[in-house]
Amino acid sequence: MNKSEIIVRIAGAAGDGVQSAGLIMAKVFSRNGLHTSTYNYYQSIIRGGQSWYQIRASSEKVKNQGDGLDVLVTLNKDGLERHTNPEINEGGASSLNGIAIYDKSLTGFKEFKDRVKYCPVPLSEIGQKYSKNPLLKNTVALGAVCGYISADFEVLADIIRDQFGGKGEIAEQNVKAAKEGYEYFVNTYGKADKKLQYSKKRKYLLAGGDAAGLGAVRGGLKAFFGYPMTPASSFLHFLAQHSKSLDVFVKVTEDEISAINMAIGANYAGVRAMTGTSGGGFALMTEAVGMSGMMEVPLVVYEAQRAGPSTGLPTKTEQGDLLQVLGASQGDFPKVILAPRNVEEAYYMMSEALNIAEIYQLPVLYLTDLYLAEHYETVDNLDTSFQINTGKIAKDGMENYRRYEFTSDGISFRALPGQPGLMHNEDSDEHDEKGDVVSDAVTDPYLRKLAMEKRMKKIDEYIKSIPPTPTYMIKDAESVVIQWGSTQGAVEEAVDILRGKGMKVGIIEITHLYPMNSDILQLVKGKKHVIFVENNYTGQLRRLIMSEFGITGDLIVKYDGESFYPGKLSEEIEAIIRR
Amino acid sequence: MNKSEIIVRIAGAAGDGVQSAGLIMAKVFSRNGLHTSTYNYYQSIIRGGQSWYQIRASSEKVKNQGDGLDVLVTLNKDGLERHTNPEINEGGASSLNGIAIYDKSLTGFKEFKDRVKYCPVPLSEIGQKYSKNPLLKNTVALGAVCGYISADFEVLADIIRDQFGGKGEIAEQNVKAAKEGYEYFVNTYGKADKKLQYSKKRKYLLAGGDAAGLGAVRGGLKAFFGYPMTPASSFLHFLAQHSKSLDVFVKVTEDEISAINMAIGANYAGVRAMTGTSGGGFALMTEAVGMSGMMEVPLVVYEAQRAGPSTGLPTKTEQGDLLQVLGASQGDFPKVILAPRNVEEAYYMMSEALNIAEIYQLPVLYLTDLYLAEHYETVDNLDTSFQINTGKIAKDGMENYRRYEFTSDGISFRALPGQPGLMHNEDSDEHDEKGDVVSDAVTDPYLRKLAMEKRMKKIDEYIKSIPPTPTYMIKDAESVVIQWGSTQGAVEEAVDILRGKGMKVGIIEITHLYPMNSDILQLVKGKKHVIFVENNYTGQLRRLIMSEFGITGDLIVKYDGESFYPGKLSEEIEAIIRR
Amino acid sequence: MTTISDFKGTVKPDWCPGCGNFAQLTAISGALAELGIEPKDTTVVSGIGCSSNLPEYIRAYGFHGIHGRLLPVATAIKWVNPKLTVIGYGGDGDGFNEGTQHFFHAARRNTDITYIVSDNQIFGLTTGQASPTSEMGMKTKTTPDGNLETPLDPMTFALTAGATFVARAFSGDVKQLQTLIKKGIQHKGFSFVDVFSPCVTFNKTNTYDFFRKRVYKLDETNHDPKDFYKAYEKAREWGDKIPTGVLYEVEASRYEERDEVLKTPLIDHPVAKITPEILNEFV
Amino acid sequence: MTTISDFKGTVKPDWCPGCGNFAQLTAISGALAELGIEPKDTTVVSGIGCSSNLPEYIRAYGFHGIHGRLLPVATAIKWVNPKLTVIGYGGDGDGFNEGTQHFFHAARRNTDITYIVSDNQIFGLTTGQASPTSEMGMKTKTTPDGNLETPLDPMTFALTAGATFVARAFSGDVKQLQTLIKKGIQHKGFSFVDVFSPCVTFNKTNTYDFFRKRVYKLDETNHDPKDFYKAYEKAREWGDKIPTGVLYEVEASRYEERDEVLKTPLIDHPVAKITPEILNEFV
Ligand SMILES: Cc1ncc(C[n+]2csc(CCOP(=O)(O)OP(=O)(O)O)c2C)c(N)n1
Ligand SMILES: Cc1ncc(C[n+]2csc(CCOP(=O)(O)OP(=O)(O)O)c2C)c(N)n1
Ligand code: SF4
Ligand code: SF4
Ligand SMILES: [Mg+2]
Ligand SMILES: [Mg+2]
Repeated sequence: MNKSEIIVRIAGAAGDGVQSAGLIMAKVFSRNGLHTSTYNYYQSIIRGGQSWYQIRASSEKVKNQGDGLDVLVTLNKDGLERHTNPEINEGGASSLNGIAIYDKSLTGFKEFKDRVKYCPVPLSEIGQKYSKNPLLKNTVALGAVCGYISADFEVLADIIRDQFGGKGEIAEQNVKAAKEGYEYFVNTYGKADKKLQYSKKRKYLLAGGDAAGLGAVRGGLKAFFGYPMTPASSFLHFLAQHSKSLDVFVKVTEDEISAINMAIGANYAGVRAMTGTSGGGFALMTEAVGMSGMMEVPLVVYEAQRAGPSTGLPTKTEQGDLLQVLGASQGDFPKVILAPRNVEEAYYMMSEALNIAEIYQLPVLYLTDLYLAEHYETVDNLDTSFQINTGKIAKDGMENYRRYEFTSDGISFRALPGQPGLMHNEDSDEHDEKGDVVSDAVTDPYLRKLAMEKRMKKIDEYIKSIPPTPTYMIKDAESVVIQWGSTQGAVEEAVDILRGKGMKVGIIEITHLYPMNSDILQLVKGKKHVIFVENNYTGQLRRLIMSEFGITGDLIVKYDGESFYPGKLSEEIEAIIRR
Repeated sequence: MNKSEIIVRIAGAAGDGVQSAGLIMAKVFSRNGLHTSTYNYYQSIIRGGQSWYQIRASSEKVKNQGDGLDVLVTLNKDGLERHTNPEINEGGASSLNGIAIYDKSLTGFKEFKDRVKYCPVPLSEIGQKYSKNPLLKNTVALGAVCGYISADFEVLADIIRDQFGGKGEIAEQNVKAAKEGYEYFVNTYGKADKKLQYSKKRKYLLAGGDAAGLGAVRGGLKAFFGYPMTPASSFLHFLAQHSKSLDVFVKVTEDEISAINMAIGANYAGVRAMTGTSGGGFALMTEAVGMSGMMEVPLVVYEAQRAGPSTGLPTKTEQGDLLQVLGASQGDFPKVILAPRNVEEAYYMMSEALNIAEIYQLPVLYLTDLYLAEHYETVDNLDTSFQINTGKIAKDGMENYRRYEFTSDGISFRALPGQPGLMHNEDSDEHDEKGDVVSDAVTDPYLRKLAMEKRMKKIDEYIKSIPPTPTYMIKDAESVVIQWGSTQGAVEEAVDILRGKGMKVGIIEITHLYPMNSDILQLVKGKKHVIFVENNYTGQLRRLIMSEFGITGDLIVKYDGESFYPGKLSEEIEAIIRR
Repeated sequence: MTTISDFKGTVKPDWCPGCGNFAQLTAISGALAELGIEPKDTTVVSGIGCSSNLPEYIRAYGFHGIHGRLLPVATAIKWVNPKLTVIGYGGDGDGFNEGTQHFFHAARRNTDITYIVSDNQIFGLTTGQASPTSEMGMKTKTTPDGNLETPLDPMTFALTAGATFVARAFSGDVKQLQTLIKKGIQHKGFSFVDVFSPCVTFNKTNTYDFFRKRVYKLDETNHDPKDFYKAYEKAREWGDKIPTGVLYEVEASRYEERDEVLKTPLIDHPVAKITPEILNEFV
Repeated sequence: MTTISDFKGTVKPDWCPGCGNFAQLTAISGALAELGIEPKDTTVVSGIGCSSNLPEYIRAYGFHGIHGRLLPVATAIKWVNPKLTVIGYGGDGDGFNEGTQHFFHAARRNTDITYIVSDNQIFGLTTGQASPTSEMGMKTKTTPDGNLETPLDPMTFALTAGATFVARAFSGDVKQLQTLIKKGIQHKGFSFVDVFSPCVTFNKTNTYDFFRKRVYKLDETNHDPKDFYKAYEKAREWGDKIPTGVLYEVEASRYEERDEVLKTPLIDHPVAKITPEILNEFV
């Protein structure tokens, strides 16, 4: 165990309940006031295979799932062999250096006694005392872990009760099983020497998909239209589950094309509406993104990237859709691309996205990724207040109303159907100020030019509002890393490691991908090395930044479907700097 | 009339037969051995409005529709006023400085006697002598033009007969009407002083869409699947009309998504197949482009750009889809983007595209535009021979066959269904050498990495085969213009004008857009100015070249739906150079 | 009260003289006026095609979207603001090719919108290619040797999809057309009116004459529009005699009635509060 | 002759134990073997979903494409190489949501392929969301308060689209399933087999038991599969009694018979010559 932090991994097959056990474990930490971050390694399969769930917790901010592994709970033998063997490192995950908890029936596995303390527990046997449900053994294991780390048992008991809906029989069976696991472990193997700094300040624990959903409601979302696709589904599921409590209309449609067209229709009719999908579904939506741009109907699209191309690795992470999103739909029109870096930001940025879409009347593409959408992080505070800005909405009966009036900032007044005296037509064909088509009887190249300029002006206006580009330790930095999206945690931690070695490295963290704040020109100035870190093959952000500002640099990429691990990453950065 | 060249414009409303009269006029020139280039200015409307057709011909190569206007034939009054008034210049088209031919019934229009010689002809009256069909007046007018320019009447008569299917009554009525128009004009107004240099060497005259279609057949195309969309329809119509004579299966499908999936299915099954569309339809196809990339099924897509965004200006030209095509589909995978510059190249490049798709087993996106697809140009020669290269196809029963074998160039042997002993599965999920999915039971980050690298290797291999970037007058050039696609003609002519003024300007003409030949780094070296000329708003090629090579420069754009005119363009280039 | 002239737009239709779409513009405006609906409360949503230009020519809120996608847009507008009369209007290519999928699922949801198709059995705007309703054998730009597909029948399609009002009209009979559109608007649920709309420029087969010779009115027969199978049979009647009128009409629950959140007009909902209870789910 | 083991693939299915898809894998392999078709002459095309993983598990040519798009791929393969037996295989989400449009138009063309849907009335692979065939009221991840849509009926859909062979099977009865698939493959034209395929993990309503209690065999009744309306009525029978078997079967002309170029297998055509006559069109 490093510092006052701990990394626990729960391994098993799909269907073994790995994920829900992992989540309970995470809550044990977050309710004990620890900063927590999780990672779910799973496959596109419903039962079987190999999956695992890692939870890292500390009294200090934890930035990603972390290097190292202190406690392994494994629900099958394969997991025991896989995670203790230092030769297997799936996508960079560490093997165990600590204790292994598993059912005592597991035998005949290869042992690594130098690094692993084997702690078999009669998980099934204890579980079966309380219920026939084989999943009870997971609860026993969780109890065992809590015993080992000296966590207050009542915290675990409460979480279990919340999970199983109150004080019913099932909940109590689980609580008892957990208790027995707790005691068995302490009595048999004792507690860990190092103590975690628990506190009473319970923290929020949520996944990026939840955070974005909550942020959307905070931003005034009234209708969501979607079609399930991993890893965008966590967002859809959050909203569907909270449809009534958060007063959001949620509709799963026949396909993504219907979803985006409905979202556009709903925005046109006057409520904040959006859609969400992953890369493949977004490809289908692109035509309508252009319609939103041309007709100036506000629209937010949640695009959660997974490892591509095509169906690719449906449950694996990547940042490979930037170019797709940038090039979405034919022709030139204004669009905004935002990318949150962490769970907290996923929340705030989504509310902002809805404002931007309405203020500038354009499509906002909110680009996240599987790692961010699905992993859990603790957040200290969630500010629920928010100033909704619907932009320019026409007053009833407004005189000489022109929907697409050529204004100095390019933004015109929207009128909503039902408003008296403002009837007009909105058109995906090129149109003049009134909305009348300029290409039907007689094309007017002159008007067409003005109409293009009117729309593009909005981007100039929007650019003024982009906040300064976030940085990390950049002040005295001699070299700088550029990152975007969910790699933030790993990159910052890698830089922490390098700083620990006395290397002056800083980070530029791009959140507003397009258009981008030109302040990065200043930020890179004079740096010895500019190093891009991306979870894709070609370095898509590097391409974009090069095309925008002529800035380029070294590239560190990872395209095996896994996110970065800080230790390995720090070595790669160091190698470039020392090269 | 400038040099030995002539520019004729025929104007009228949609439904007036402007286009077919224009095409006959163009054939008069091409069959008289003149270089010819046409331009069709029309709207997304079936009847009414204002359209016109311009034909430029010369004994020297004509590079675009040209500045200037020598002969105006107008079928209505609006046309007469519009094209003689120097204050009206639609998208840069010149007003008349020459003779105007129109029905003598037209009166009460504003006159511009200093530049226009008004030549009313009893077009309708003559026409009605031969038939009640009002379109006969067009033929009379064509006769009149031929009289004016001293064209051999028999050439016109032959074209009319070809048009109206032989020697039937209708054809003869038209021939007679034309003859009377011819004689009326010569007798009333005399012939033009300046003579064109006619010859007996008839030239081919074809549009970019025809040329691409013919080039596809030459390249072994066996099946085309599409859904109509301007301006991709000329390609579809060509193939549909020649389905039997050229032995190509042509199917119009329920939508673009079906079309591209059928094309992929047909290629998979072993014949050369492709699809075609414009920007909006391509947006719908993007998901399947990624599938072609992932499954390594060869595919060619013909993408004919029109003015966007969204429905935009359906009958107007633009080069606004480059970023869409570049970003098509999620994730990183190899794709090739080609863009022909002129009708002749449209032909040869299409055959090449089909070879590239099969050799490298990837999607090839053939990016053309409305101007190129729809305008006619003369071509001296069409080489019909072509070496089809189907790339690596497995032999029946090949031992230890692995569809996605990790080879040094990334290319593996394809096996076609029906081949004995080579059964395998092709998958849009990530897969190993055999084609087995790597993400179902246990993801293998290591294999995933190899699979990505295998596919991307093909691009390194392909890059070796890209021909040197074409240039124009670059040897001694101090400044260089960079262009792509159908602007070639206007840009070259603009440079000719500047050269005429002693300015040392050259051109880099990009045909292989992605990946691009890095020789342009050498080509721009030491140039005082690098000027990008593009038919779009944001300078999409400039962005791409900046991101590839860090080369940027000034930008001249046109986004009013019209193509460039050489005179105006030369002034813009000059202004930048002299700045 | 409103009159037909209230719906007269400022842009002159650019359709070919004689095009069947004119009758539909008149009939839609007339039906709305007859029902006393105001232009401000009317939204006409279209796709892309000659017919789909209609929202430009009518004084109302207009949404001229992209090819084949009018039904999702129209459905969502209705869900957001049920006070609006929402009319979807497009071509046969738009609705029965590119938009087939949306048509089926929109009808299934029985949302209270009216979908009118200008069924000219051809692609008009793209200058005359076969559409899914083109007759077998018809020569077009894409089928120079004759269309090889059996035509799709919009009536049986709508019936099977679950549309609760299914009618067929003819642009040559504006009076009946207007009545049918009016009934469609009045109908509570998904109403579909397929209109034989001669394309005088590109479809030389299905002309005004062609239909005049063949159509007969169902309401002049003893047709029972509540009988699903009778409607289905009538729909398949094609040849010398082609029935027009309401083939089918029933009352059924609408999607918007079933959803809790839609119980009151969404447009009137205030911004939701994120309460401490909600936040508490995340500790 | 081939045996079922000739079709056994090397990859072990990753379906949940008890999943209805296993029966279909067996039945497809069995039907092909019974017909003496060789693996090399078989192409199985699928979309995305649990069910769509099937081509990985069968020894044949497999094309595991993208969600909802298997029918265009399968159709084109057949057009190119009619010597192949082409089977389309996918889920209810794949075929009746994302792919509705293709299903309709593919059936209409009556191309000689066999389309089998593993109809588990749920999205399996994406972990349990409502599908278009989910029952009204069913609670799923996307419908926590119960599904609000009336389920789509694949049988009437196929009938209306023009499919010439329409059958319903149940994974709980492999023998009948295999017979129906075999008949589908033998049928000349577009054959459709919808298979009740319990999703043991996410669909707790439509279980093996649910169907066992309800299904009965049409061929044990006096059902006449040539009678369109009888088929339609049978298709709508849902409740305590649900019919399985061949609902409808007729002979009709196939698209590939109508097209001149397809008269001989496209894969055997030589590269076309661009003759001087063709070039002459352009002078
Ligand atoms: C995605 C897309 N595909 C194709 C087109 C081209 N397109 C425009 S209108 C049209 C069809 C017109 O036919 P129909 O819908 O029957 O309308 P009509 O013109 O006959 O009224 C097509 C294919 C388009 N605009 N968008
Ligand atoms: C374009 C696209 N949208 C969504 C998805 C996500 N997705 C994968 S499978 C599936 C549905 C699975 O349901 P079904 O087709 O019924 O198959 P089952 O798993 O039940 O066999 C969805 C929505 C996708 N892969 N591609
Ligand atoms: S082309 Fe046909 S449908 Fe279009 S406006 Fe003309 S007549 Fe009407
Ligand atoms: S989730 Fe359902 S459909 Fe998918 S494999 Fe499991 S039982 Fe079968
Ligand atoms: Mg039509
Ligand atoms: Mg399913």
